Amino acid sequence: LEERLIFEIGDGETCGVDLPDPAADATNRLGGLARTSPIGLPGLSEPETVRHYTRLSRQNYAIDCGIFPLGSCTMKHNPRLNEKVARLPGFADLHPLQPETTVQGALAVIDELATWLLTLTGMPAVAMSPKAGAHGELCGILCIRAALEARGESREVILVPESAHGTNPATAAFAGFRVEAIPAGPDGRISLEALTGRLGPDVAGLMITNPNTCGLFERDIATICDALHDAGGYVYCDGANFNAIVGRVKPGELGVDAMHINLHKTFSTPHGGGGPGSGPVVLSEALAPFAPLPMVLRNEDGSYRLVEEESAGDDLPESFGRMSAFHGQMGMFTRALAYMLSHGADGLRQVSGDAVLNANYVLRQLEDVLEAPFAASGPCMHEALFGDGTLAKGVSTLDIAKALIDEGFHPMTMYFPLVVHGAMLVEPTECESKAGLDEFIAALHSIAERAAAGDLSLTQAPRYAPRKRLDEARAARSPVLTWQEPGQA
Amino acid sequence: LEERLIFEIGDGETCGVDLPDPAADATNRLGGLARTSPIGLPGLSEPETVRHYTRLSRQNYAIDCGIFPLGSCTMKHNPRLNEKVARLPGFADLHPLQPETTVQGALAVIDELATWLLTLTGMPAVAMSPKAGAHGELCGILCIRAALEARGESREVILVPESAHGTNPATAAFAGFRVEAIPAGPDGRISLEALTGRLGPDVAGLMITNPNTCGLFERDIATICDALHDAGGYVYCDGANFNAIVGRVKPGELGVDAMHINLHKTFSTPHGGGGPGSGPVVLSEALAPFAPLPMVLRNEDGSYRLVEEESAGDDLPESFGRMSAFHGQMGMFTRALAYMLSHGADGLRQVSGDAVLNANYVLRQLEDVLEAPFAASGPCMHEALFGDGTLAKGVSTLDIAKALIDEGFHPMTMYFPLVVHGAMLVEPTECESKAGLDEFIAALHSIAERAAAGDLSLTQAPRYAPRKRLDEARAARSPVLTWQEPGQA
Amino acid sequence: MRYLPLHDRDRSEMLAAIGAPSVDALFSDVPADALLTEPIAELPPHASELAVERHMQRLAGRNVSAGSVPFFLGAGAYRHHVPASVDHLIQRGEFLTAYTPYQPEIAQGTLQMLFEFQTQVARLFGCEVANASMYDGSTAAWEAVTMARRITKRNKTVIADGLHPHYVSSITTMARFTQDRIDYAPPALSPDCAIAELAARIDEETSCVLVQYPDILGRLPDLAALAEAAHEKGAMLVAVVTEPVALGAIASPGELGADIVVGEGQALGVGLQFGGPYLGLFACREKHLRQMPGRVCGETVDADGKRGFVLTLSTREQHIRREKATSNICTNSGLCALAFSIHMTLLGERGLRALAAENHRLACIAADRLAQVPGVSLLNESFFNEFCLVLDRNARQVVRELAAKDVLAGVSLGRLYPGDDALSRGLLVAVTETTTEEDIEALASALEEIVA
Amino acid sequence: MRYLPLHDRDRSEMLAAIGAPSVDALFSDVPADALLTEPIAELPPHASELAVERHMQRLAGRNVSAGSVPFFLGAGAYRHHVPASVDHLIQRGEFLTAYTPYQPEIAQGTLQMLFEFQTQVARLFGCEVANASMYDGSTAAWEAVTMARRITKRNKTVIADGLHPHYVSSITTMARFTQDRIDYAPPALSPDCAIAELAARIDEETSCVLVQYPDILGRLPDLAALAEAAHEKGAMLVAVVTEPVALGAIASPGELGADIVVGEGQALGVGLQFGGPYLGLFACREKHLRQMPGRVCGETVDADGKRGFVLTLSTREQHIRREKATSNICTNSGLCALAFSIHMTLLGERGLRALAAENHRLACIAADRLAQVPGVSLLNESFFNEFCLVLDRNARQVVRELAAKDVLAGVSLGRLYPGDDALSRGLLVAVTETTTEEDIEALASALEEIVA
Repeated sequence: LEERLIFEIGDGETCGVDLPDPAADATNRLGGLARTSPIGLPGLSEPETVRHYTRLSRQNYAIDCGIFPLGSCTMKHNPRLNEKVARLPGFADLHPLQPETTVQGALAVIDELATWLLTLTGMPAVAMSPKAGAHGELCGILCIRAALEARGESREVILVPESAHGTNPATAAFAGFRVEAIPAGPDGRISLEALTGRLGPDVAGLMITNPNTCGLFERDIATICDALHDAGGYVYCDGANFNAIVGRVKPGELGVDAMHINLHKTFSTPHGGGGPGSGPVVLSEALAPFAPLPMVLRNEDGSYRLVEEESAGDDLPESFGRMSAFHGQMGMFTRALAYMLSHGADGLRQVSGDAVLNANYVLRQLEDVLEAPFAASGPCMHEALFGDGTLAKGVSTLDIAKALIDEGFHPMTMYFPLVVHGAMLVEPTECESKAGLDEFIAALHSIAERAAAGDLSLTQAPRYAPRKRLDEARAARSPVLTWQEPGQA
Repeated sequence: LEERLIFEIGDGETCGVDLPDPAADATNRLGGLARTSPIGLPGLSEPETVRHYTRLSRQNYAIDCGIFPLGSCTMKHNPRLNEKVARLPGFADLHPLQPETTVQGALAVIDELATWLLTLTGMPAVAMSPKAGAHGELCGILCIRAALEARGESREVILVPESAHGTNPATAAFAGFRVEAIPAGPDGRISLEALTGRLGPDVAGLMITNPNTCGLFERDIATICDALHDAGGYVYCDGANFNAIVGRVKPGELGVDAMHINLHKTFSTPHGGGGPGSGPVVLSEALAPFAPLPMVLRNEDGSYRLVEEESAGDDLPESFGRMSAFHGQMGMFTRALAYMLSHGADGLRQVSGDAVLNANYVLRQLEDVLEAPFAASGPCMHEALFGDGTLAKGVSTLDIAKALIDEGFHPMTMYFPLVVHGAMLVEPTECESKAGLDEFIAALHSIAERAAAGDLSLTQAPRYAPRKRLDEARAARSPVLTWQEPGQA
Repeated sequence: MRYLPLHDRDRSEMLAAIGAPSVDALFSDVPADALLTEPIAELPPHASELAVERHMQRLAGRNVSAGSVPFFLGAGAYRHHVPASVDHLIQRGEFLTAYTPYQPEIAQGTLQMLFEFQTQVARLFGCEVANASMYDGSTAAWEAVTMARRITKRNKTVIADGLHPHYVSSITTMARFTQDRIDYAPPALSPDCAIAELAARIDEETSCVLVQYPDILGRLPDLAALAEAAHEKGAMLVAVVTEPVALGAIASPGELGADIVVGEGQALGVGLQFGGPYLGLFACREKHLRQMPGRVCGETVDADGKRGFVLTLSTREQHIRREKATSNICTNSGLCALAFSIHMTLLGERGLRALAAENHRLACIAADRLAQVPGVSLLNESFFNEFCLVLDRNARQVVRELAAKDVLAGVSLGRLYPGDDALSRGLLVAVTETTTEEDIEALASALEEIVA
Repeated sequence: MRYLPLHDRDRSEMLAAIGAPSVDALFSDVPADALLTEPIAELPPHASELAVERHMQRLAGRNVSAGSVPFFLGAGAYRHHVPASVDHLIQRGEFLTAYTPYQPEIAQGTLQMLFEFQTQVARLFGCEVANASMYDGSTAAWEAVTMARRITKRNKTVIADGLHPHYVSSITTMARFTQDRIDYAPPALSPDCAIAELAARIDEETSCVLVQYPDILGRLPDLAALAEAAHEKGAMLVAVVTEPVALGAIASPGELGADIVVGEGQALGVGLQFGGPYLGLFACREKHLRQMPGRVCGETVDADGKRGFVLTLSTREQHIRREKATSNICTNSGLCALAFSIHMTLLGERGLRALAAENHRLACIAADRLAQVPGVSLLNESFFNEFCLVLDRNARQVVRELAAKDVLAGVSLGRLYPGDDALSRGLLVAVTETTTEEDIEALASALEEIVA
């Protein structure tokens, strides 16, 4: 059954709320700006609304429906306890500008969460306000810029490995840096030689992902950090893959200067079909003074204060400033804190252990039918990376992904990282049972066998999804981004 | 994708809660009854649990997915506001035996809801504790028995029209009465002649449904009530169809002595796949003294008291006693009260008007292709009744119903009432939009045309449901009601 | 009105299609003098969500919720921690807003859940089969009495003194109209369940003996002995379980010989809710299957041979058998059954045992601590998570005084057995995993102040 | 641990399949001296749901929630009534626990919703196209500045004095690193938006002028005049809307000539949440589509020719274009967009207008009542649902004193503009449909006591 658009169901008269209709003769104080033209918004009654969104939701796949092995996305179970605590009126119904005395519990949440993050990463400071991973990257990069400015240096180059997330170069460029790529070695790790060869007085820093996007731990990370520091640069670590090492390695002890943490990945705040995220950034001693506002600090009497523009001069004089309104993603903080408290130190360590175990299990169960370019590089971390080398002509990584849909599974990440041709990056996370993994592996194994044998029916997948394969090129060629009344399109 | 049973997924070791494992050496005071054998209960981790039930739910059709036109069931929109208020800790986290002073708000809810029910029905008293419609019927019938006993009479016969819900005769029999059927006239209404002819000193009462199960209002209801009363009997009205007349007719003014109200029908508490229900019973002056315990009364100072066994002697000396533990379906009371407050007097009147309008629209749009046995009897109430007269040989009412499933709709009630061959009873309720009804009508119209034309492919429906047609005879022949470990079945 | 999608324009078009002049004209069969032409004036007009929510919050605010104070009530309704995922899942529209699964092809979610639920209940109770739930424990108990009557064709019911008095009342009320005979007397303040005396009341006319386990005073009666005594006389043993968590720690009634086991399932998944809706559990031996009341779900196959589930054995039920049905029950407690089943699935064998052990551990701590209060003694020799204290004052008054001090201390026997002086000093105290040691200390201190 | 399904038995089997001796061995690439061999001792061990919930409830209890007292805060975050169905629907697992719709065939629910959302936002703002949301209003405002820079190839930004100071700070921070030039000064306590003076600051180097509507003092600037002035110099007009409900009552920025309209969508569906997550809205003219940052959803067809939706124009985005992307934004605010869209669907045209009218009506009542308090005067000549009072004392201190009396009176300008003495007597008061006349009276009385 097709679900029409709200514009095709509703009209301007229908309404799913009960509000008094405005008095016709009401005067206003709108300064002559009272609206005179219609907006064009359809309304639906409440029953129609509930049905529309219920039916829409049923066209989605989600982690609640099954495995969601998108590499570098860390789709794990979202506990409903966290949804419940985030909705306590004492958190959800709180205005960001209430007097400090009326929000001490909220500030305590921020401080407690900060303490967990600092302890897990072994870093001395954390900026809590960045709103997502990429915003956190920006925060870290701006800290580096501010630190360089404070040193009176104008280094303009940020080094980024080829295998980096696309956000890394975008962030560096957005912050006004020039981006240069560093190649990976044949084992899938950053080439230490290429890196050290490029260091110099124009290099502001390195953006590195560890574990990297090939699913491997950068063994030389400490050496790399030392080299950067020796050359006067800083090391930004993309924390998207922190789930692989949480509770087992403290990045601060390896020498990184800044790392964002995706609360919506490692700490399970729900992705919600694309956000919101939350990206606190832990900072080294070198970068801590430049952290953005606001910041929560603990007073001597145990109460908390919020450092904003007013008091920054005393508490954080070198702060590079504010990155967004208010204090960050509070709704995500409560969820992440509940997640951490639930797992505890032992549970978080089990998280990374099980995540890595699951990924290695996937890697080894499939390397007989799929190209596993770095299988010889040792154990993978929490992601198993495959290439399209075994696929017969006419069958692509895309076909494998779409065929998985017909087997009832969400596909893995496709065509990333770029360093592997036709890459398939599988991240099962710690939330899958062995039985569930075995089902997924069996399905993918069978598809890979068909792909190797040149079964072109795979190119017709998916057949059993709410839609067959969608024409993405057409959407981009002549973009239709809003609905128009028929005849007006 | 098939969903396995929890017994096939989980095991005795897995656990989706975190509790300390019992100390091995813990002493107990269990009087030698400590459990020594396993129970055989599988556990699932929380992610597996969420997935299992999410996937199961997706195999269900529900009012949130579309129209659910089950005649005599009144499947209407369940507002989420009502779910929210029922979950306020002040209602949901309240023990039934807390001291009266600590539950005044809960008693106020019961009293307010009672006031709404009394005002809507025009009756002087209401028993709130019955737990569902059939329990309410039992309550009403026991009131009649108690009233007869108080009069020193032992009338043993309850008259029940042929078209009555099966619960009516079952209830009367369960309460120790003998049941006699009264036939319907050709217009689908009770035969006044047959009824009055049967009245006599052995008749305790009549159980009548009004509007009746043919979807018609019993025009002679006042006459019928008078006749019963004149003959020394009582009239029990099955209130399952109250949705047709709420806000437009007060049954008390027609002379009925008792009527249950399905809060889960007329007042929209959710059905939950088969319950819980709630069936308060309004009572006439004649039956009020015999109402069951407990009862909420208002004190002179505005506070509320609960009349239970202790104080019944003062407040309700002729009560026939308690029907169940505690005070009734509080969780349903809060929802129903929120529903009533939301609609108000005007909204409830609109409810019955729109429900009846929708049903008549369905009736008239389909009478050209389906037998409508009482179409000439005037407007129907909130249900449109069809028979299988136009269906070609080899196609049955069941096939029509299953074919509707393939069109994306829930079928109507089948084979009820018994007075119409191959009956199809359609109750659209007031919650359907005209556009939605038009879609449903078009689908049913087309199926009916195919059925009339002898399209035997209808007997293969459903084809697009989670299951094809299920073998109900096999289930009853050799019942398998519990899962057994393979090899032990 | 936000819930009603029809517009006046729709109504006009539909009336035209019907050939009726107005909506009011559709009510022409209603006697004119009874037809209301205006909204009922005594009732308020429609209200916004905001206004309704405010009103209900105000009423809720006039109650003292169990979670807001030290809390020790039980007596047939227990406060346990329900995992958040339970409430989330039962609110999925496909579960919440579905009807009884009359069209099984599009109700496999509800049906498979019921099949799993029946299996969980049967195993928990140590029985072979279970139904798909009933209204609550008390009505299930009465259904068990009628089932035993149908099977044994006898009509005397012996009720142990430890059965919850509301259950006794409910059964007695029904029996008054059906001419069942009830043999019952309330308990004495004794730690002894007096099984031998109870057994002596069973005779050749007895259809069943009803016994609660653990009983209303928290005592643990010897079911095995009672089963033997009942069976000897051809009577059935009906066990009533009001705290299913107990069965994680003690042997099941079925193992001990009960023929029918009924219970209140509220403790798992459902919550207190001021007494309802609750969840009636009903299990029995397979040979009595066709005499079992209520809905049941059974396994079958579809036209492709795939496993599927349907409501079955409906020939016992009212909608087929009318006045010959095994019960007049129509609605079950489906959503509560779902909550129970999900909670049970999260617990599993290991979790239920751990939960029971934790309840018992805390109850032992509480019993010891409270028995140290001067003027307070512990009645029970054995108990699971609820026990009876004997005070040297009227317990009902003590409960009221403690409520005024924001401690909900338990259920006084005076509340349950009004007018029974012998029991007036008894106080039932229930302890679960939600009870903290601070709560226990708060009760002990408050009791010390008041009783002293 | 309740969230982790692997057993030790599973682990052993899997390690055997992998050929690794232990889980720890899988971490052999980590430098040995950095590898932790035990759980971190400074952090507590795992905790039950009950324990975690208790802890979080305790923290929540240390806050004064807006709904529990008379409440008048706005200044970029507004408390409106969110229908219960909104929160129900966004919690459906298929929405809540889905990722960015990278596989559109199994994400049509999210994608169709985004397409509907984009249309709603574009229409509300009076623009042709909108994106699928951004982090919040302040970051969207910065993205608008960079978009205008890309389009005009100029780098001077003129900011009206009425832009929310947090937005100004955010933009200034970013501009410091990107060498954009910002022309801004804070407002005076004047009812006049001084459009002419603002227009005079626009020159041939100006890429855009940024103006908030209604502005931080609740004033309603004349956008049409400003648009004309900007366009005359080849600059773009960027309007910032922090209270979208206002657009039910006043003309949209797009109608009045704005080229880019950004906003904070929190007021509809999302709730206060102590400041986040919120919802950045972004709309513009179709001709600038390919310079618009952020994700967008577009219509297309599937292999059968059926309408469907996909994320599109990704060649602008970081994951394709890397350092040449229009923005580094990756995550959007999808779930908040869903909440906004559902709330907007429930309201529709009629509901949004009624909601706006009710807000304005109550705000007028409040303004008149509060202006009667001795020592209090109303700054605004025009306003929507928020206005600025001028007190004869430091407003920040007054707010603190009122908080001690359990009245959350509004946002003092001293909080927003610390150190600016001229503004220190200003108090922003916001009124919505959730404000009762009793609340207004409570604030007036409390003010009378304190200011007098």
